[in-house]
Amino acid sequence: MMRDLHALLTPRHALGPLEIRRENLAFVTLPASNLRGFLTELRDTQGFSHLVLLTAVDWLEEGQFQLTYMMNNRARDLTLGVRVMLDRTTAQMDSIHDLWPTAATYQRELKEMFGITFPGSPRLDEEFILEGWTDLPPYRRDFDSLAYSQQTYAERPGRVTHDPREYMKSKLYPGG
Amino acid sequence: MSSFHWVQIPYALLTLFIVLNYGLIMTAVVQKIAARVGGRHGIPFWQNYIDLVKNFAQRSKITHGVMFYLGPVFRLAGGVGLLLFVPTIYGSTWAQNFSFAGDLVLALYFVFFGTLGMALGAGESGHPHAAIGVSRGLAQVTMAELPLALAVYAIAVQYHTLNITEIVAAQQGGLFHWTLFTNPLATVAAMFAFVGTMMRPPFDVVLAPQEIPIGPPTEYHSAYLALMQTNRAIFPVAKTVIYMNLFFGGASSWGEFAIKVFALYMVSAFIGVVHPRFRVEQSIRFFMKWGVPVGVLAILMV
Amino acid sequence: MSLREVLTPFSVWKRVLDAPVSIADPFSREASEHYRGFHKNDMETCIGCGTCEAICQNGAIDMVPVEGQNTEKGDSGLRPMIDYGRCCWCALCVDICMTGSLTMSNEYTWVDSDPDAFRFIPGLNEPWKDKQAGYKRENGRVLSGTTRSPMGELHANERIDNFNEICVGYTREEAILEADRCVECGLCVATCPAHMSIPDYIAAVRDQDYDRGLQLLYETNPFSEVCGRICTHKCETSCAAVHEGDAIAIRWLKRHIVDNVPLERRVELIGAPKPATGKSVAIIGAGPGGLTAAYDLAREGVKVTVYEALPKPGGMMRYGIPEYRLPYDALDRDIAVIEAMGVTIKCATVVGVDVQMEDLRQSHDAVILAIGLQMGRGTRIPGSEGAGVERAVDLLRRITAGDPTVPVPETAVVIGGGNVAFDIARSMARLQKIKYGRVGLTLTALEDRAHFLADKEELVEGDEEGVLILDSRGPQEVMRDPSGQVTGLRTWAVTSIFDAEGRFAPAYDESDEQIHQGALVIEAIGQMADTSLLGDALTEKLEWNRGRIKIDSEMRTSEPWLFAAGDAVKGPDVINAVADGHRAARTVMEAIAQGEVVQ
Amino acid sequence: MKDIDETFRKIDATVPLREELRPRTVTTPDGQEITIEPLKDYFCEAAPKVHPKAYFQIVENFYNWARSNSLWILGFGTGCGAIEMRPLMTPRFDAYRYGVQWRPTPRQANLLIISGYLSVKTLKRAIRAYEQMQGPKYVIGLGSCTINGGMYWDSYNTIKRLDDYLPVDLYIAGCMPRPEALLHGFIELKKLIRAGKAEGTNRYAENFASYKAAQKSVIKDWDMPDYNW
Amino acid sequence: MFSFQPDRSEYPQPGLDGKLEIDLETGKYLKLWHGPNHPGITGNMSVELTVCGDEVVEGKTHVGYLHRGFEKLMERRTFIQVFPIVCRVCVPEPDFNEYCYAAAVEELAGIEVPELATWMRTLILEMGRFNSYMMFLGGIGGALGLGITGQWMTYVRDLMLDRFEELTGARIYHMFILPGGVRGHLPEGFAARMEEVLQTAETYLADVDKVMFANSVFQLRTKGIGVIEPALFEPYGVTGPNARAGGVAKDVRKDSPYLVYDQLDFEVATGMDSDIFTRAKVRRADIQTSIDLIRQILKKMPKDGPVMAKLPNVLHWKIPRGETYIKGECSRGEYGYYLVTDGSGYPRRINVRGPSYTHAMALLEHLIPGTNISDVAALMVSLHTYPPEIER
Repeated sequence: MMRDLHALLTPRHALGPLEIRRENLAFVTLPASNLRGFLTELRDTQGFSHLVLLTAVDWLEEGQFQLTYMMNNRARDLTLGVRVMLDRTTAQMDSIHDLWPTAATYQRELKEMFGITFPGSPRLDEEFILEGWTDLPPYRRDFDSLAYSQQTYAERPGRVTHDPREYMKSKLYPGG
Repeated sequence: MSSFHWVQIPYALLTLFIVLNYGLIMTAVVQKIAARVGGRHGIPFWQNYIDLVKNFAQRSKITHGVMFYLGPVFRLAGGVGLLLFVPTIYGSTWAQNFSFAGDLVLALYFVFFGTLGMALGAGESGHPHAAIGVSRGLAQVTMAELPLALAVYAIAVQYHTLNITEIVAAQQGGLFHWTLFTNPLATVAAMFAFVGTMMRPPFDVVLAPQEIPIGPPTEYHSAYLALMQTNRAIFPVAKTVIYMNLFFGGASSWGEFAIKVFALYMVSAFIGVVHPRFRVEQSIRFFMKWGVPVGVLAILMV
Repeated sequence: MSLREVLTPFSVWKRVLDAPVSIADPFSREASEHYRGFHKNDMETCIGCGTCEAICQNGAIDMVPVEGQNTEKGDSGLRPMIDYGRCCWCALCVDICMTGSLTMSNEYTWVDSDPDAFRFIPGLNEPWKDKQAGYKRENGRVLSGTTRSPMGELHANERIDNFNEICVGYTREEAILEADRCVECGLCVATCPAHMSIPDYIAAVRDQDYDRGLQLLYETNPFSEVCGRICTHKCETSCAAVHEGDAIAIRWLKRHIVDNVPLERRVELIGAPKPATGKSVAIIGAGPGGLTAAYDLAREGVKVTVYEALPKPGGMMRYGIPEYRLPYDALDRDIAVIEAMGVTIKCATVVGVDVQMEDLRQSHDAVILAIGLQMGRGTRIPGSEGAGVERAVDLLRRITAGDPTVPVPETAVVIGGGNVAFDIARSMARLQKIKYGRVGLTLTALEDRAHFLADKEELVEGDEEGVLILDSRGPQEVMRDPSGQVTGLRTWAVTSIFDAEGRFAPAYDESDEQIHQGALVIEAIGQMADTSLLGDALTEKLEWNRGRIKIDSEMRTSEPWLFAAGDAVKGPDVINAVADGHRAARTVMEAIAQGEVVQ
Repeated sequence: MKDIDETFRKIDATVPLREELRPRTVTTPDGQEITIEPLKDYFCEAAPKVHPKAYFQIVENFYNWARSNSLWILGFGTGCGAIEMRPLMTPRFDAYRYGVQWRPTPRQANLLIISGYLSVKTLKRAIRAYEQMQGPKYVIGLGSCTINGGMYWDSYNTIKRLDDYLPVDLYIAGCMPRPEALLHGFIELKKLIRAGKAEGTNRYAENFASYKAAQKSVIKDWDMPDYNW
Repeated sequence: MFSFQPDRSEYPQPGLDGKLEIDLETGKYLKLWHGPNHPGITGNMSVELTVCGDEVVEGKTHVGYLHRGFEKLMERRTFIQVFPIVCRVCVPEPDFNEYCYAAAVEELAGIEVPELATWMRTLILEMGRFNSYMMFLGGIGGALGLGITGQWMTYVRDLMLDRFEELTGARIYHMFILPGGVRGHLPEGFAARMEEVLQTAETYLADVDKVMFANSVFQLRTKGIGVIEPALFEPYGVTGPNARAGGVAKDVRKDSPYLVYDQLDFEVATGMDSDIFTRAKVRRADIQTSIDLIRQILKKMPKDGPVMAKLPNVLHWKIPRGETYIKGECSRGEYGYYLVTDGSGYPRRINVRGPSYTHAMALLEHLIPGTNISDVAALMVSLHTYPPEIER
């Protein structure tokens, strides 16, 4: 089923190859500019009317953000993960809040946690989860949570640990 | 009866003391009973005393202005005042308080007095929840008192007096002399008002913790709250005493008093435990639809 | 709003009559049988491996020294200290615990106003120490493997008539699977005499980075081919995994690394030695100890000459260990790497005959004595003198050298239960098989089967190969027929080996006497060093300790220019010799640097 | 603890501030122009007063007894621990019988239970709620995350040591602690109160400067509606 | 009678971008915060209301009070270390997180789960659903002042927690569904004790029917209030009972059966009116389904067998690059985990799709304008949202 769909829509939307994860779940990549048309067609003619989630993956090493739009067709029990790769430095994407109003929330979160902007999305710049955040968007891979935590929040002092191997060396054969 | 003697003051204070203790314990007992329905033990019956002491013992308090400070005072004054002008025990030489010829009117005024005072005080606390609570409270209490007013009018016509003692006197001589049986419609109308003003579901949207935590008293704390708690022990009892006197034959002994007040008080608890609350406009509509017509009917019947 | 609707809700008031369902005394309420409450630790079972610390995603566990827990082989002496300001009671630490010592009680109340009080060492004196109930993992560990990847071996039928290597080595898949079981606690490192960085090279196997693995191996041991096959692998006895399953096959993984790096690549990976320092050292004996020292010194830029009496280098590795356990080409590869470092090995050069001790002293900055234990000990039982009774090491050496005069009778008896006894027994069995088509070999040992000194595999494989292994037999007499020909061995059953003071004093049950048929009796009860090469003067000068040259912990003898290493001064096994070699090399380097060696 | 990396990236000060956090000029209702620095201006620095104990020890003891038997908890579930409060308010554990009750407003409560981890955003509200409560007031740290960060020890958004920001009287270990443990905590707290040792309110007032400094070091944006808890 | 409806024409109209321009200076409007410290809010979140009289003209959901950065923390924990932390994403029904995470990991790592373990998982999930609905029934009563249901339901939930405790070893965070299976077998006599709990639950539920669903005041407060038009379901991502109350039988258990749901016999409860009452009613029916399912599972499940698949050593468990999405029907709707791996020992990214994310944000903000202040709490409770899964 998924393959038929893919074959049908590939010419129009320049879809990448279909990656089938299991019978009812597959992923496909397509250029950012084609996303809107593709999603609209999925929604209006193919029954993929449920936007399950919209999230991003930071491929820091490759300098890209992956946006995943998870689309679901309930009647046929099919889920299609639509992937769009964005350049990490510009990190901008078209908003789809007019297709799914609930996408505005996802886009707000992505703005806050990844710094990906969606021009025109409602309340995009309002704080969503964080308050008074002054550092990098925290879900970016180059933001180090532990480091931030250690620098910001005091910890109870007085803990020491020993590596068994090193400790045994110091006890049993200090000279080597 | 109508002449004033100095000895009435210590007598009245004694009544106040008894009523306060009775109120503290009874409200706790009612809470325990309600808790039982839920399968709990509930608070110890002396818990109210401890809470009271605790709140008085809180070291710090803040004020939002003079009216904020006066709010609980008014409220307590309303409760105490109500009690002081209502004859508590029929026929008792000392538990008559300052009952006089027109005390019924004064009592109705006092029922309202505390609410108004509270409204002013809470209004000044500056908390929007308090303000909303006040507006809801005034609207609802006004509406709920309407059937009572009609019922009082009905029995005033019935007994040709506005003196509570006389109304009680008229009901003596057996169960069937009670207004409950002589004028059931007025009683029903009054009971609407009673249930409607006891701040229990379904008419407690004023204090509803879920909807506007917790209405007018939101900002009240420490000693202010203790004052209000004291009032909360006295005022419902005093109010219940009025209903008891007007419709249920009054009480001729403290024992009878205790039983009747408790029974009447339980009515509101009985309904309250098993009902959610009305929105304020729903409760107003409820009184318009049920309470007022019954009241009017009671007057017409008389 | 019908009347019925109005009244229905009131019906629930019936519950006011029910007794409250509250728990009367919630303070002493027990949690369920398997509740994950506060931790317990059996201090004696715990080995302080720190795996709990490694898996804790909360960073709640510290490994700390605890009074009364000593650091020893297989036990770091550390114990987990848990910070209840971090713990989330997921019990992963319990699930992963390698010994099963860490468990949980069903205790759950801990209230304190001091926030620093919430750290404790379970197993010391917590009130719930003796509580039985609580979470224990169900049916064995689920989070790390318990069974070892089996090693491919030749079947007994395939190997009994030849000297081909028995173990075929791990495939990559098997190796990864086996390496995956390692929890990287590092307890083994202390047990390994050479302190090889075992967890690190196992990690290299896991990561399929054999180059890194080989470099790690050569940091501590130039005999990875050898040790990867015949090491006594004491490390595996202190492996954390041994407590609830099979130890990690550390030895096989080591071999797997060298198997996967070709010889040329090894030299390349190790890199060139340091530039020449102009110093020179002589080493007597091309066994593991001597060659290790040679390797180390050569890496430091010292010119090293190794003198070996036998025709080929390797010492006991070549002449003591049968080929089916350690093929000669594997040994040759290890030695080739050492030679590639610039070490000169002079074979068939007997010190004391071809070259004198004094000459070596004169021409080198230092001399290291690494002569090993070449002479077998005798049982001195009646009849053990004369033809028909052989010493195991001598026989093994002759077999290796291809001596055609090695006696191969149809039946033979071996006395001894150590690895050497098995080596000769199984070698002899092969020769018998080749010659007669069947095995006629009896092995008698003082120990019972559970306490054999030999590796367990030896017993298993000996059994498989048809060697008759008799335990708890004390040799009494070598039986000879009137012509003096050996006919067998008479033994008594052993009742105890050591006396109350722990001294060697075997006691026998004389009623249980057996005679084991055999035309040859081989004694394999121990070896000793041949120190005659030292010459009388030096022998006189040196300090001795119960027949061995006395050395200090840094391998110095009482003579400042002479150092000693290997089996001759320590116990007999390759990895100890390697460790000694390292130590001797280090001491020599220090001594040279300080100019201590006075010519 | 093998995990701790000493060479982590220092916080990057070059990330541009959000619009609403930047200093700006606003016009007040009475026409004045004032400059606001949201990162600095919105917290209350008026130190609370240290309130003395009652003059007579016997009175204080009596008060303390009453306080200990009338614990009014602020119904503010700051973290996961809140879910174990419901069983306490209901038949199974029925904390009411021990004199423990819940109040919906901080003004009337005298016991703040920090039920678990505090995100910075909640910390701000918790501090506000605590400051609105009337003394003597008590704080219980419920769960391991109030003690030393718990399982969120490496999170960028949760504090680790509650006692840096609020004076804590008691900690209850667990993740999460069972209702029974919480009840036990109440009993312990009662003992502390009766012994006169639960003086966190005054401790907070006395060390107000250091508490505020710690709070300011983590809460960057203090803007909050006046009446929001 | 009087009309209490205010004249809406005077209310501010939203601009083209959907924003309302509200001038608080006029004194006509009042800002009112529901939460975070507010008994009428479900969990630690808040709704910023702008009211005019008793009517709300605008509502904005504010979350983040419970934000712990799970998705970030998971990225720096190994696959097994993520296991204890996932359940914390949703406090009242933690097991779903464990299941979704475990299933996602198993799928990407290619681990086959033993059959008994899938039955145990289903059992745990149904028990969790039951508990979550208990919280709901208590909550919806409480939000309308009917505290007694909260008392009973929490008690019944406590009984179920006892069963959880003996099965999993913990009350709230069970940490029982490990990747690869589950941690243990059913204790001896579990089914009988469970049956006891279910029977007790049924008596209490019968009382809830009487005191709540049959209560005219409750009906007055909930019927026709907070109606979600079925046309909004898709645009606003409405799933679960919220959609079922509007006549759409969305239920992942039926639509895309997972675990052993295809071997169980059950019907999906639906309603037509899509108001607060129907939503509560649908959930009430779902409780019965859960009770039946628990009984069925205990009857049908295999009696013995392994419950854990063989895992690689979890200390260095690496999973090849890939991504997957695992979903299930939790008590509030479609719950899902989106897991991306990159071949290392750590997940590249985990995204939790909680139904509350859409319900409490976009949907609630859409529904609030025009409701009475007093109904906001009930409306919110009726959507059955748990804030931790919004912000994670």
